[in-house]
Amino acid sequence: MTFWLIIAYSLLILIGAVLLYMTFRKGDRRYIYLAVAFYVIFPVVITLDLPADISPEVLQLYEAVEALPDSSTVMLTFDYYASTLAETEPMSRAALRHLFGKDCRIVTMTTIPLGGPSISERVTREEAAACGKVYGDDFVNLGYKANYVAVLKGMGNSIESIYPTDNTGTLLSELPLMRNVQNYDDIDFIFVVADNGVVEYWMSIVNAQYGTPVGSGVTAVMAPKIYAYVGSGQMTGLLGGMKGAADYEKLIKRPDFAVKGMSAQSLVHMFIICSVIVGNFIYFRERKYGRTGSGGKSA
Amino acid sequence: MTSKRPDIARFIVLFQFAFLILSSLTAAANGTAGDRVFQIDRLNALVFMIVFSVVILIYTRWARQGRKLFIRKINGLDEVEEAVGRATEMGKPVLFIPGINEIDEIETIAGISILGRVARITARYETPLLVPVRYPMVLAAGQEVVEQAYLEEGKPDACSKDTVRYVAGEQFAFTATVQGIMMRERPATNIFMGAFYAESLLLAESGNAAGSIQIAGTAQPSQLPFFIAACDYTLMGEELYAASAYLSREPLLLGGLKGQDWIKMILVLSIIIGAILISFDAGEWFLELFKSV
Amino acid sequence: MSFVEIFQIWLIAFFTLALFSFLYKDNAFYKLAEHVFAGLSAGYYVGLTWNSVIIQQMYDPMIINGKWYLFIPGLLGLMMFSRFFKGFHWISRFSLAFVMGNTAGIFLISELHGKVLPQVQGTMVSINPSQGFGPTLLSLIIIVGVVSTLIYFYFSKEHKGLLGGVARTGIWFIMISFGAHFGYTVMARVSLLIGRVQFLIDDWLGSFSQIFS
Amino acid sequence: MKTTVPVIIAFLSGLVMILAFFFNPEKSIIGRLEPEVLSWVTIVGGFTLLLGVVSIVRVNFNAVRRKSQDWPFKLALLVSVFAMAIPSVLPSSWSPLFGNGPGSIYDWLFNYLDAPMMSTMFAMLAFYIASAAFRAFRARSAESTLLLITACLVMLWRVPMGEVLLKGIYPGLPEWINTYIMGGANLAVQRGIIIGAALGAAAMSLRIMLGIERTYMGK
Repeated sequence: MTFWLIIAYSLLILIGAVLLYMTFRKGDRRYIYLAVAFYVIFPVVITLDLPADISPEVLQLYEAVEALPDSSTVMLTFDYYASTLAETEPMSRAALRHLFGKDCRIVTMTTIPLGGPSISERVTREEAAACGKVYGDDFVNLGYKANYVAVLKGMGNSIESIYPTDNTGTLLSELPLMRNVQNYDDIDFIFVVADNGVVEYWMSIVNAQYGTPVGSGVTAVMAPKIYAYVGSGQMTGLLGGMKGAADYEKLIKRPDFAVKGMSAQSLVHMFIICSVIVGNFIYFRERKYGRTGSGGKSA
Repeated sequence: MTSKRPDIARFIVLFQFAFLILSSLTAAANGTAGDRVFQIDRLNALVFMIVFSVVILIYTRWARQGRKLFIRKINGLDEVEEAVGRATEMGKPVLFIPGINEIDEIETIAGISILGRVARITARYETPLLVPVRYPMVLAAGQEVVEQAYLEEGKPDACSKDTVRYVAGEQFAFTATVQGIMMRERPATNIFMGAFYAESLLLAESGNAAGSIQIAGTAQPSQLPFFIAACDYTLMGEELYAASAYLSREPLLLGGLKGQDWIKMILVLSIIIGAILISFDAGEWFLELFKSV
Repeated sequence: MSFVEIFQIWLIAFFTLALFSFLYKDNAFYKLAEHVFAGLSAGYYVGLTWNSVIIQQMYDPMIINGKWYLFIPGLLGLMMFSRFFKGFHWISRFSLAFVMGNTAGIFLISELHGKVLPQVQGTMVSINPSQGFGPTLLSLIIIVGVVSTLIYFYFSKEHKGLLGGVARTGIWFIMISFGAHFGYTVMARVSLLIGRVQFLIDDWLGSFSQIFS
Repeated sequence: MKTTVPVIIAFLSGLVMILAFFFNPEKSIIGRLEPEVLSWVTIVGGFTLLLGVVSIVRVNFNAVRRKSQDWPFKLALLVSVFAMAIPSVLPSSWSPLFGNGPGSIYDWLFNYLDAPMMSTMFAMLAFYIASAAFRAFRARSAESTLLLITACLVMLWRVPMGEVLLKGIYPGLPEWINTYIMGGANLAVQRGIIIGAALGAAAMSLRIMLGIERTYMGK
C-alpha cells in the first residue's frame, strides 16, 4: 500500500512540474487550469488522509452548541444558494446531526428564494430520517419569505406574523413545536449557515436588537470578514469553509464529505504555492539577466 | 433650484435637533425601557447621526461659499478618462458594470452615480458604452442617468435604448453573459463599480484574458483582494463612495468628503482614547457611548 | 436508475461541460449554455417576482386582507412604465426617488449604528502590558491596523510627512490582509470544483455502467 | 416639478426609515411603518420586472430578426425566457405543471438546468484563482511581497498537509498565523475598511436624501 502511495505522490509531483513548465514555456494560463483539474480529480479517485488541528472558532461554536441544555429550541438557517452547496451543505448536515443528537428542537428557515426552501427541505428530512426525528415535533421548516430585513425584524415580534404557515402550507398553530415558539425569546441559539451578507443582518438585527446568541457557518470567502464579529463578541463561533466543516465533523465524530475533500484541497493549495515560488524565481532571474523571451509574464 | 437647497439642509439640521430634544423629553417622561415610545437605547446613534450630518453639511456649505477645499489625488479615478480615451483610440467599447446588487443597496446607487460621470466622458468621446445590469430597477436608474448624461453633453442620439441592458436575473448567469460579452465584443476598458461578490474574479480574470484595461471599485472587503490581483486600478471601500464626487469635480460634493475626514479623525481619536482608558480599567463609560442595540 | 433520471444527469453533465469548455476557449457549446442560462434565469425572476411579490405581497394583502393602501406602491410601480413613452419618462423619477430615498434613509442610520459604532467599540481594546505579551501585541496590531487603514483613506491632505508614514503603514496592513484573504479563499473555490467533479465522476460516469448493463 | 418633487419624495421616504429606527415598533405607529414601507419598495421593484423583460426581449429579438451574428443562440435565449416565465405565472390550479411549486415546469428547469449551471460557473473560480495567484503574486515591490508572502503562508496553514509543514518550521506557527494575521492584521484592516466605507455610504445617503447628489435625474 505504501509503495503505491509513493508511486501516486511521485506521479502527482511529476505531472504538476510538467504542467508548470509548459505554462512558462507557452505563456498560456490554460496549463494552470489543467493542473488544477488534475489535482482535484485525482483525490476523488484515490483517497488520501492527513491529520490536522481544530481552529478555535470552530471549537467555540461546538462548545456553545454543546452547552445548550438538552431539548432547547435552535433556529438553523439555510441562507445559501445551490452554488455553494459543496461548502455549506456539510455544515448544515453536521449541525443537524449534532443538534438532533442532543434532542434539540430545530426550526429551519431560509432567506434564499432560489433553491433555498428545497435545499432545506431535502437536507433536514434526510438527516431527520437518519436520526428518527418527527416533523412538527422535533423540527419545523418555515421556508422562504421575501425581504429578509423585514423577515428578520418581524420574527422578533412574532414568527407567526411573518410565517403564517410552514414551507408546505401547514398552519403554524397545527405544529406542536411551534406552539411554544412565539419569537426570538423562545429560541436559545441561532445557527446561521450562509454564503452571503445575510449573516451580518442576523447579527446586526437579531443578535444586536434581541440578544439571541448567533453562531455561523460561512463560506471561506466570507470568513475573514466575519472574524471581525467573532472578535467583537457579536458572533458566537464560526465555521469557515470546508475546513471549518471538516473540523466540525471531526468534533461530532462523524467524518464525512468535508473531511474527504480536504486532500484535494491540500494538493491544489500546494500546487498554487509551488507555482508562485517558481514564478518568482523565474521573475528574479529574468530581472537579473534581462528578459529572455519566455512568456511567463503574459501567462 | 440651487438656491433652494440650503433651505432643505437647514431644515434637516433643525429638524434633527428638535427631534433630539423631543425624544429625550419623551424618553425621560416615560416608564421602563420596553414601554417607551422612543428607543432611548439608541440615543447615542441619534447624536452620532446628528453630529455626522452637521459636519458634512457645514463643509458642503463652505464649499458652496467658494472656500478652497483640497482633495488628494485618488489613484484609479484619474485613470478613468484616460482608459475611456484608450477605448476611443482603439475603436472599441467601454464596459461598465454597476455591481450586481439591487438598488436597495447603497453601493449600487454609488455605482449608478459613477455611471453618470463615466457616461458623460463616453458621450464626449463618442465611445460606445455597454452597461449590462442584473436587476430591472437598476436598469431603469441606469437608463435614466445615461440618457441624461448624453443629453447634457448634447449627444442624445449617440445613446441607444440598449446601451443599458438587462441581461439575466441570476448572479452567475449574469457573469456567464458578461464573460461572453468580454470575449466577443472585446471592450478595451472594463469598469466595475458597485457591490460585487464571488463573480468579481470571474469578471476580472476574463477581462484580463481579453486584454482589457480594468478599473474596479467596491466596498465589499472580501472581494477587494481579487480586484487588486486582476485589475489595473482598484478603488477600496470609501473611495468608491468618493468616486462620484471626485469625478464630478463639483465643490458641493467634494465638501462632503472633507466632512467625512473630520469624522474619521474623531473616530481615530476616540479609538486611541478608548484604548488608553480601557488599559487603565476606566473605560466602561466610554465604551457605553459606542454601544449599538 | 430510470430513463428520466439518466436523462437528467446527462443534461446536467452536458451543460456543466459546456460551461467548463470556456476555459479552453469561447465556443458554440459555451454560447449555447450561456444563452440558455441567461434566459432561464431571467425567466426565473419573472416567476419569482410574480409569485412572491406581486401576488403574495400586493394582490393577496389588498384583496384578502383589505390593505387598500397598497395601491400606492402599485401606482409608483406603474409609473416606472412611463419610461416607454417619450416625453413622460421623467414621471418614473418619482418612483426611483422613492426607492433611492428609502435606501438612503436605511443606510444613513444602519451604517452609522450597525457598523461604525460597534466596530469602533470593538477596537477599543486594552494595551495594558500586565495582560501578557501576546494579548498586548495583538491589541496593538489591531489598534495600529484600524487607525492606519482609516488614515490611508484620509482625503484632505497629501500623504506626506507623518500622515504619509501612517498611511504607508496602512497600505502594508492592507496588503497583508488581502494576501491573507486571498489565501484563505482558495479553499472555498476548490470546494466548489470538488462538488462539480464529484458529480461528473460519481453520477455521470456512474450512469455509463447503468446504460451498458 | 420634474426635479423638486423627486427630491422631496426621496427626502420623505428616507426620513420615514430614520424615524422608524428610533421608535418602538410596539408603541408607536411610526415604528410599525418600517416593514410596511420596506414591502412597498419590494412591490415597486416587482413592477419594474416588465422593464427587464422588455429590455432582454428587445435586444435579442432584434438580433434574431436581423439575423445578426450568433442569432440562433439569441433565439435559444428567448425560448428559455418564455419556457421558464410563462408556466410560472399561470395559476397552478390549472395544471400541476404551472405555478412554481414542486413538480412544475419552472421547478424542473430550475433544478436540472439553472442550479447546476450556477454551481458550475462558481466552480470555475477554482481555475481563475490559481491563474490569478500565479500571475499577480510577483515580488515587484515591498507591498506586493507582503501580499504574496501572507497569501502563501495562509494557503499553507489552511490545508492539513501545509499545516504539518509549518509546524515543522516552528511548532507555534499555525497558531501564530491564526492569531496575528487572521485575527490581528486581517481583522484590523477589515474593520478599517468597514468603518471607512460605512462613513462613505452614510455620507452618500445624506447627499441623496438632501438632493445634493442626484445623478438619477441628470445632475
